[in-house]
Amino acid sequence: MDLTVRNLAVARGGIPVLAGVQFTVSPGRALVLRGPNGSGKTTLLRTVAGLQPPFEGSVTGAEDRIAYAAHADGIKSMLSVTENLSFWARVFGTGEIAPALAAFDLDALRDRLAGNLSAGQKRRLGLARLMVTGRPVWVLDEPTVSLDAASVALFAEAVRAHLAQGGSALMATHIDLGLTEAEPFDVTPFRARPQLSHADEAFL
Amino acid sequence: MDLTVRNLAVARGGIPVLAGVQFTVSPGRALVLRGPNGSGKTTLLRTVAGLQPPFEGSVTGAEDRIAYAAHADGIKSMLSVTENLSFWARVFGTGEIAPALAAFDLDALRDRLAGNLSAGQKRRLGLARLMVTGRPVWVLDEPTVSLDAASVALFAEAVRAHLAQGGSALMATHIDLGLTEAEPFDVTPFRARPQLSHADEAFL
Amino acid sequence: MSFWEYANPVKFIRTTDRLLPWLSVTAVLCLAVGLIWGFFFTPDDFRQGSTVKIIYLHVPSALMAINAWLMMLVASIIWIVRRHHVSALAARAAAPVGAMMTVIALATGAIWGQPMWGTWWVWDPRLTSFLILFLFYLGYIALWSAIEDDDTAADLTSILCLVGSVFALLSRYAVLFWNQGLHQGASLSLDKEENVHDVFYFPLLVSIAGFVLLFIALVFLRTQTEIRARRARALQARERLA
Amino acid sequence: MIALLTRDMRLAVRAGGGFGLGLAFFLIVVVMVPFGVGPETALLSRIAPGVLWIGALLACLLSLDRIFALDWEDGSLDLLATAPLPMEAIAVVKALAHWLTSALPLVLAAPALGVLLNLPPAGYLWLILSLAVGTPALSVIGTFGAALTVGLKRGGLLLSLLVLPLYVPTLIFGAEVARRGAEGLAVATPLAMLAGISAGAVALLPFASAAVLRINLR
Amino acid sequence: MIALLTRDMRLAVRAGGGFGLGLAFFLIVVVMVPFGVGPETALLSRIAPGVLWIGALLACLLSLDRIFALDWEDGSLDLLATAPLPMEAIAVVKALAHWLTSALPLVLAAPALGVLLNLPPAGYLWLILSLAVGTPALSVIGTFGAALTVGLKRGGLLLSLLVLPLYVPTLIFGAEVARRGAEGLAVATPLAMLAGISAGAVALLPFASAAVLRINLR
Amino acid sequence: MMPDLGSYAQYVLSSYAVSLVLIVVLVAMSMHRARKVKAELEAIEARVKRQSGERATRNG
Ligand code: HEM
Ligand SMILES: Nc1ncnc2c1ncn2[C@@H]1O[C@H](COP(=O)(O)OP(=O)(O)OP(=O)(O)O)[C@@H](O)[C@H]1O
Ligand SMILES: Nc1ncnc2c1ncn2[C@@H]1O[C@H](COP(=O)(O)OP(=O)(O)OP(=O)(O)O)[C@@H](O)[C@H]1O
Ligand SMILES: [Mg+2]
Ligand SMILES: [Mg+2]
Repeated sequence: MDLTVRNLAVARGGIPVLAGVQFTVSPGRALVLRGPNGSGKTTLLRTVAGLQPPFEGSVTGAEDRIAYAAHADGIKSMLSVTENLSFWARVFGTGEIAPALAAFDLDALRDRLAGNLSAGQKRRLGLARLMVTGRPVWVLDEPTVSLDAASVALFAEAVRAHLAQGGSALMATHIDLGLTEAEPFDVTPFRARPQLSHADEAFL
Repeated sequence: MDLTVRNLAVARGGIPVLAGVQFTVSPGRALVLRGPNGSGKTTLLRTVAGLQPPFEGSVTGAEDRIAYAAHADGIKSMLSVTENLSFWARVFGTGEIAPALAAFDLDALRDRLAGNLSAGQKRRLGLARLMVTGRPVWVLDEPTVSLDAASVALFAEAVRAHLAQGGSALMATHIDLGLTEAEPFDVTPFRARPQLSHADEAFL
Repeated sequence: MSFWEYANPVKFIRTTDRLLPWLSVTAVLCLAVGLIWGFFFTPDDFRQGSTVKIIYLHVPSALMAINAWLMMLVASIIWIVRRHHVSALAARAAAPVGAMMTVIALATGAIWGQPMWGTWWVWDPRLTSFLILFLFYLGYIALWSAIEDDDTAADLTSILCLVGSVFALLSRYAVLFWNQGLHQGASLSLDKEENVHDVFYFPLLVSIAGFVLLFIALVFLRTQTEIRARRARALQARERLA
Repeated sequence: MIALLTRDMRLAVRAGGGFGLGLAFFLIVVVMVPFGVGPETALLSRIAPGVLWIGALLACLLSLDRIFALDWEDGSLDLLATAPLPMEAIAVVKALAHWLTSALPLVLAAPALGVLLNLPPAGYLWLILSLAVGTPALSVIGTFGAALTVGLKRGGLLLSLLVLPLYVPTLIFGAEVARRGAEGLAVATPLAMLAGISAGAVALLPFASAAVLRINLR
Repeated sequence: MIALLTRDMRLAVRAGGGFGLGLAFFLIVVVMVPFGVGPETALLSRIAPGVLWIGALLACLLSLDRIFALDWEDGSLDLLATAPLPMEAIAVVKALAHWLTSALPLVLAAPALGVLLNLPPAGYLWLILSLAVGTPALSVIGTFGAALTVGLKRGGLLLSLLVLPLYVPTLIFGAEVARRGAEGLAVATPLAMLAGISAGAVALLPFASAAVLRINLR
Repeated sequence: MMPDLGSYAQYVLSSYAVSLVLIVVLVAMSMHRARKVKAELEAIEARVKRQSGERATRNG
């Protein structure tokens, strides 16, 4: 099933930042959003993930199929790495955390409290969470922040494996991920024309 | 005055992560720490900034000369961009925030509440803070996280100007900053051999 | 033409702009007549002496304190069901007015209590319920002012208003159970045998009318202000975007 | 749902916010009362049921802000919202976790503190019973308040302001049961009312909490 | 230093944690007491000074955790530590900001709440005076506690635990002044003690807070 | 003119004073804010109109 975004406008603080966005992400494909700071990538991803309502247009094929990872990765510093992961595995009803630990080279850190990880290790844990959700569509906001080159490669490998299994991915990033198969999608042309929210327009 | 680190060992959670680190950063020079995730860069920078005591060795030329910027950049989301900046300007006893705003292209965002900035805009504000401190040594932990290419260039420009004025900089990063004049410094060879803290050794 | 047209902010401002002068003049007139009549030209009560004159402030403000909350409740429901911005803003505008009415009722009651019951305050059910009502007003206003986004604030406060009304009702019964008090029953109801004497009754009615009109005028004015503030924000936002 | 419950309980214990602290706060409030009002035994034993109820209520209140705020700050709440759990379930589990970690220990400890305040012997049973029946209401009402203020930076004090008026009926009937129990009077009516309020709140408020959470997350 | 003070006051007002909320909490605690202990005027007026003091103390307590926690979470505290401000100055300014935003409004509002509890007329002056003299101690002690628990995730409850025992002497003498004042007895001795505690705490505790902060930051 | 309020004068007068002061304060605050916001809005509206006019001439 495709993730399809049709004529989507997204707003932050009631003001549209992107409009007329159209794309489709089919199983096995990845789309990389690009655009300068403040262009609205985070807002777009949150809308696609269903965390905020679209300003206009529609998102189909997202319902209950999305695993979302943002700047804040929901890691509890007082739980160990395995406890963090298996919590999400249980919430999403999938059992296995071992492959995720292996894929992000976290085995050595299994029993470390998440609060004692370095920035990059924490991020790896956040990404490992994606694998235990069992969801087909990964929606990622700057996934490789703080990662060193080796970890970026691990991440690219994980995305590739996910795509090979028929999953798909939609991510925003400023740096090169080394994912050759991903199509870039520049959001800059979709900057919304100055427009107010419908609520505000009632007051004009 | 040089920032000199002699035979420094730094510890996190009581366990040394780096040992025998030696370097000097002279006015007008920049040093870029490199090393894989978890190698101890953040710990080293915190020690140099005086936020934690060295495990061994010494840091000289740091006292009251350092402006530190970390992952968390101390931005109050309920204050506007100018309010945030001028607070730090007043704390450090320097008056002018206009050059800092200009250098990081924040003029258009002056009156926006910091909580309403995008990730990259927030980071730019965090970096602009460095310029209002008036401190000669910048100690930066992954300064360009979330920044787009244009902002990375602004940052490089700011560092260059700082160096040209006789300042110096010490930073940790995983990505290329486009700062040709910076010397790289790989911390990997300095991984500490397994060792207990002195306090623990008293119990052996 | 339906009633809901007034849910259009522009229409609302235009209509209320026309009504406001009349409303405020009659409000002031009624208040002046009611209070002056009550203060200067009514006899003393044989039991309460001259303190009975407090009734012209106390009862109307107490009535309005409750009615303001009811109005906010209705406005909140309208917002939840039909999402008319004016009703949300009207609820917001009414809250401080209602809170002020509550304070007046409490203050005049407390002052009245001193000569009548020999104390400023007793934990009588009526008084206590009013204090609780005041707390609800405070919470409602605090929540409004704590949230930045207008629509989110409207949504949250209307749910708070709904839940709060249920709990306010519960508190009323709880308080009645907890303590049967000293306070006067509702003697204004027309069917009751024991009614306030006519000399007190008519100025009281005029004064009540004055308070009602004052409340409406204030709510109109404040709603207008909220609408304008919102419109100013919208224009500024559009300007920034341009 | 069980996963969420276990995680919350585990976090409460690890982060040092669990069983112990609410209890300790309760203890301290109760201990402060004699310092404040003076040490006469008769006076203390008269106000004992009320003080114990108020203390329990405040201890509950103080732990409310951690119900959602921590999950909000680190982004877990966003992630939970995209997880295959209905928002209502989240609200219920959170309230339950709060009750188990914060309220239940208070119920169990109340008799011990009753001794400190010279609670009359007849009062113990009714005190425990009224707390046991009343605290679930405190937890769900508190969860509603926490959901309302999630996302507001340090909504702690605002939270108290919103929640305390909602606590009034529970407190009145609860303290009334405890007081009448201590004085040996009939307690059936207030106990029935208390149970009714508790049942109603537990049945209905999670929906309100879920609605409010959805609004706050968007 | 003035910059820090203005910023903290501004944040307190903006983040909705300012003057109003502590006050509202105080009001609510005072209102809850009669619901707990019953409505008899004589009883209430006897416990009034104590209740008012405990209420003010709790309202102070509840706003303590914002003294350092917010600055810690967003990294400002690290940055302040590297700024050209002695840690002692930071501790003093933080305590002062807390007193201005949280404690002072309580002092001013206390008489109004005294009315609700039928505080005897003779008591008002002494109540205000004792609060005015005592609350600075509460603020600096609280700042010390906040410095101790900074960096502990949601140290709120732990903070209360640490601070409350330290508040006991202030509470005892403060409530004693208010109680004796209300009963028309001599208040000189406890008032002098209270003033002594306050002066001592204000003079010495900032150094302790600064030391503790330095340890917590490393 | 002044009615004889007897021994209760202070209570009656003070309750009238308190209420009237509260009402006047509320009304004054409402009107003040209404004026301020109205003036602000008018300034903004004028500016917006001017700007859109300018834009029209520039483009046209
Ligand atoms: C702070 C204290 C008080 C509060 C909050 C309060 C509240 C109220 C309320 C809400 C009403 C309207 C009742 C209704 O019409 O349904 C009312 C009416 C009235 N109150 Fe008070 N009251 C207070 C103190 C007093 C005192 C001390 C007196 C005098 C002894 C008093 C005398 C009356 C009278 C005569 C009425 C009119 C009753 C009627 O005819 O409906 N109140 N009060
Ligand atoms: N209340 C507001 N009013 C006006 N504009 C706002 C408001 N809140 C956010 N914005 C703007 O909305 C835009 C969208 O931000 P968003 O976080 O989606 O950008 P982004 O593409 O993710 O940027 P980055 O690469 O820096 O993360 C930003 O330009 C931001 O400044
Ligand atoms: N309590 C602890 N016990 C053992 N090791 C710890 C403890 N706390 C942290 N560490 C380890 O100390 C190391 C130093 O972490 P630090 O944050 O300095 O790394 P870094 O170089 O900044 O990494 P990154 O590039 O990911 O930010 C990490 O490997 C971390 O796992
Ligand atoms: Mg972003
Ligand atoms: Mg690091």
